[in-house]
Amino acid sequence: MSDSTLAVTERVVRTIADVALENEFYFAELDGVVGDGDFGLSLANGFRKLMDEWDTLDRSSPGTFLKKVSMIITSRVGGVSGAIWGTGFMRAGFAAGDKAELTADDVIAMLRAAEEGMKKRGQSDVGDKTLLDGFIPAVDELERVLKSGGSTQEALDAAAVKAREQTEVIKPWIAKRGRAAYTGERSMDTYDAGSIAVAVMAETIAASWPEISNP
Amino acid sequence: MSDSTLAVTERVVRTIADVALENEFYFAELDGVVGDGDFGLSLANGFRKLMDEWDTLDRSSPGTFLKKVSMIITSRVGGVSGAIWGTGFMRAGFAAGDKAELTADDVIAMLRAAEEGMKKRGQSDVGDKTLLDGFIPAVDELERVLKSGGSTQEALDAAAVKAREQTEVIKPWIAKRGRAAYTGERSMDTYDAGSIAVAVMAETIAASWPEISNP
Amino acid sequence: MKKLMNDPKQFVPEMMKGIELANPGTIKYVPEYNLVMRADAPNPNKVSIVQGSGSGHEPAHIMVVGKGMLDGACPGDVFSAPPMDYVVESSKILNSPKGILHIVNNYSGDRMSFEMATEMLDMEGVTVKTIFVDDDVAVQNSTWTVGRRGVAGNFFVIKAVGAAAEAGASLDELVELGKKVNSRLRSMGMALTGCTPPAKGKPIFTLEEDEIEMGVGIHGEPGRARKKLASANEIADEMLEAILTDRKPIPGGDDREEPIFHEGDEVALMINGLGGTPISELYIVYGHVHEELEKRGIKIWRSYVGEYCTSLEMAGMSITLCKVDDQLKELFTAPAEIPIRVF
Amino acid sequence: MKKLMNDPKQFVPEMMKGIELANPGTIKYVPEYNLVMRADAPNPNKVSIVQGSGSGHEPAHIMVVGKGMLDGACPGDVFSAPPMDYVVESSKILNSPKGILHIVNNYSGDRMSFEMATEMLDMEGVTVKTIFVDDDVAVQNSTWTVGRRGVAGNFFVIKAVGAAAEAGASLDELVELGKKVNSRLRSMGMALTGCTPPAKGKPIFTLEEDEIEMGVGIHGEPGRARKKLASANEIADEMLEAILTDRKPIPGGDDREEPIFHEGDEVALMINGLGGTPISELYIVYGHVHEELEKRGIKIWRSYVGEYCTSLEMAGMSITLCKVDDQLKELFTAPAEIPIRVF
Ligand SMILES: Nc1ncnc2c1ncn2[C@@H]1O[C@H](COP(=O)(O)OP(=O)(O)O)[C@@H](O)[C@H]1O
Ligand SMILES: Nc1ncnc2c1ncn2[C@@H]1O[C@H](COP(=O)(O)OP(=O)(O)O)[C@@H](O)[C@H]1O
Ligand SMILES: [Mg+2]
Ligand SMILES: [Mg+2]
Ligand SMILES: [Mg+2]
Ligand SMILES: [Mg+2]
Repeated sequence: MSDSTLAVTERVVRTIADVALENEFYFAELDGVVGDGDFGLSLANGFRKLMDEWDTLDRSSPGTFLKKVSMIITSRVGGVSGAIWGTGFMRAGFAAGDKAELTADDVIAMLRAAEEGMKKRGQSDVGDKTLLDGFIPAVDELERVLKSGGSTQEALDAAAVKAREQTEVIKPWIAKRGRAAYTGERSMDTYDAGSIAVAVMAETIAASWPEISNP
Repeated sequence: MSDSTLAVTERVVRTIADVALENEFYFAELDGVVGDGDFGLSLANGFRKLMDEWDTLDRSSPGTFLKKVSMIITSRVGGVSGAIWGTGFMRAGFAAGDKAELTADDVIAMLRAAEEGMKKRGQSDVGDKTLLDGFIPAVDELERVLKSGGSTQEALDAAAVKAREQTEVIKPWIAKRGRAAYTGERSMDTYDAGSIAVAVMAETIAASWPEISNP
Repeated sequence: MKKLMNDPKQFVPEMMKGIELANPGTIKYVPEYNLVMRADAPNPNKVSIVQGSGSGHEPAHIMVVGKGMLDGACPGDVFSAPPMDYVVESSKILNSPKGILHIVNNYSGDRMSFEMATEMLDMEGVTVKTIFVDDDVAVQNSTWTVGRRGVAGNFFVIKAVGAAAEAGASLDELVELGKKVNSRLRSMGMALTGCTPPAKGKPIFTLEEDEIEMGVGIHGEPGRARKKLASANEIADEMLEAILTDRKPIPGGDDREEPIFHEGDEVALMINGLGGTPISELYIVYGHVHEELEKRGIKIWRSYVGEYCTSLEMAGMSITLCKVDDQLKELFTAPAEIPIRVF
Repeated sequence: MKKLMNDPKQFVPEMMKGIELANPGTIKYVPEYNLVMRADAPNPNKVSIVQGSGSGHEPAHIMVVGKGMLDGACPGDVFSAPPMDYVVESSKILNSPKGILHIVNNYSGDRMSFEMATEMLDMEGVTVKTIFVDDDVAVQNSTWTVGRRGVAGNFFVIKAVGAAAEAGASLDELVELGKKVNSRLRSMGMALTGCTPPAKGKPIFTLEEDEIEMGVGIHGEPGRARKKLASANEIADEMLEAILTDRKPIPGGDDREEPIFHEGDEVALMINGLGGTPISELYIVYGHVHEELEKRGIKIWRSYVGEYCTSLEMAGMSITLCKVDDQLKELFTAPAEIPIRVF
């Protein structure tokens, strides 16, 4: 990471937000097949609010910045998505503490903290056919590549591929969490909206990493 | 009246009851055209109860007897019919006082008392397209024939003809009382169930007068 | 017809039995006369207050029996006036040396049963007087009903005379008081849907998806007009206007009284649910009516939002205004204990 | 969709405004956070009690705010959990030196909002503890929900902790008390019809004319089974059986607790209307359940018949039993003053 960590963090969050806003109706449609169709809209609402307040955010450290992001996303966005995504950002922010610069190990620790937070918040784990089934294997992959000496770009690419693969792996499953779970067997053979979102975000971050890290 | 007044009174009431019971469904059907169809059933229920208790009625005088008839008819028969018919019998009973024998003048006075009671109870009068449009003109006719020296049979025959005529006279009218009135103009050109009942009863009493007065 | 019930014929008796069981020691049910009464009535030092009318309007009136309200209610079957002998026998059971007060909603059937019962009771030496409630401004013209109808406003009459009776008022004082409350009451209702009497099994009327019945009676009788569904505010505005500009016909003449609500008046404001409308919607209406009245300089002294006089599961509501003074304020807030309660 | 409303988006705010207007001096509405609060809160000598959950369940919970009950309720939109910052800001407004108690119905969305809010509040030095209510026995299996749902029984939790807080109990004592009440509560519901959230405009589910949803959730979520309409007694029997034989899963294991109601126990019995069912039908159910319990030697200490936790205009009802002891009896009958009242 050659630019300042804060700037990179900002650009990662910005990329995630762009994906959420550009795919508002696509994600909603996916959630509508067996869920209640609110996912894309809820997510976009949260990130739209983030964009509105973007310039005023406290940027004293990457951790503080992420905590503010969390608070905006969760505010005014009821239900699962606000809580799950907000928790992810908040736990990552906590894990970063007030460090100004973050190492690869720090980033892995932040992602693991986000993972733990979302599991606890959602009372869910891998196997429940949620975004965790995309997120956790992707983080595993990221860690594996980095630990085995790969570059950040290589690690991100591997994580994105994994996230996308997972959307197909879990497609035949029965959803066990969220509104989709209410439909029981009807949720079989449908994509999970949350993990599709994770895949698109991972792919977009990987693809834009050159500009994100070195604008 | 050659038999005792009490016996004649009993047989008149009995004749009315027979008409109500025999015509239960016919009267109900008439009321069903624009009313709510309960008239025949309500009336029959009241007189059925009367028949059940017939043997136990207090017969110390014609007046007392009529008051007991009233109480039975009104008991357990809710709504207009119980009240209107019960009031008729009660007022007639009151007017008879505790006299053992009743003159023609007494009978006219009893019928007029019944008429006044029903008008007051129903907050109604001739012209409202109710049984009063049959009952009152029929009593007028009875009084006219008796006062002008006619026999009881002649008077009853004239009253019955009048009651029947009136059912046709009021047929084109708009009902102003009872449930039929709720239908407004739809009540035009339909028979009023209550005045048909009055006509059938008047006709039956006139036709059976020989047996009623002299069994 | 979808109802929580067993035998339609047992609808009213089973409900009454339920009320008795839910209120041990305070409420007694006398099945012979459809009578729900205070277990401690009659009280020889208090006028006994009895109300009839049809069933299907719950909590009116069997669930407003209790200390400070009715001594007994003896309704008929659903939407049917009580047979006269229910009224006679109930009144005899509740007879008090201070007399019996009947409160009657001005419907022909109810009137007739109570009037006949009064004559019977008079003959038997029971002292009875009657208050008629006719608060419904919807049907101004007495062609289709004999006088106006009595609807949810009867709650205020019962509350006032109930409290006064508890404080020892005489029968004549209660009649005066009841007339006073009734003269200060105006109501109007509207329906979004019909309702289905259990024994009938079919709705008594149906409305299209975009229709309402404005001025509906509490048995689903027609009101002023069948109209297009409008916003809650528009609907409430029309009803409020009818109430505020109402000029009650003077009995026996062609003349009408002047409107009774004026700037500076204080009122009790009731938004009454007809049975199928959730309380959330009632508060939406309440908020608007409150603000409209305040705009006109009429002060809301106290609110009553909920179900007071219903038509089975009919969706809809009625608005009642009662002009209060110090006497009524005191009576309306006096303690009372009835089956319908939260805690 | 036939509703008394104006703009669907203003459904909840207009209702809240109505509640404020109807309760001047006692209830305050804070539009920014959908907060309905006691006008005199926070009280520094008392723990403040806050409840969230979605709207559409009225009178739960915005209409049970008041002395002896909640200090505030900050619901989300109809059937949506409150956004976290409503909970955070409402809790800050109501913050008391004695702490804040959150009462949460165990629905995922509600849980998540309140848990996140607690973390935020912790960071800001506000002391918060939480009671989760999960009284619904219908859905035993936690596959479709994370644990059981919290439904009408929450009224008893609020009543108990509300009364204890008024008497000065500490935050920890209230948490203990709340857990105790929740452990003695069992509920089950059923629907005769669906209901229509204002913003959605279409029923969330529909039932055939001869169908019921047995074990329905308070947002119309599926219950145990879609069944044929049966008599009130049969329906009540099935629900009562489920409640009486219920063995609550022990968290984190495959084991289950023993049934909690036994011969000789005393219970509070609630028959709760879901919004569109008239109170007459609720008393028919009440009467039967009362008799069935007495047959089993379970004594009804007190009855609660009416609407406590609804699903908009859904027709149907739920049964709640709460096993009482001397402590709970005293708390349940302690005085309380809330918007939902008769007089
Ligand atoms: N309990 C949970 N834990 C983690 N992720 C969840 C959970 N419930 C739902 N999700 C994810 O969120 C997505 C749906 O979000 P959203 O539509 O906002 O929630 P809801 O299912 O309550 O409508 C799902 O596709 C799934 O990936
Ligand atoms: N107010 C009234 N006064 C006198 N007679 C009436 C009155 N209302 C109805 N009737 C008579 O009663 C008959 C209907 O009786 P019934 O069906 O029992 O009453 P309702 O009209 O209330 O259903 C009518 O045909 C009419 O003749
Ligand atoms: Mg969704
Ligand atoms: Mg009829
Ligand atoms: Mg009636
Ligand atoms: Mg909810």
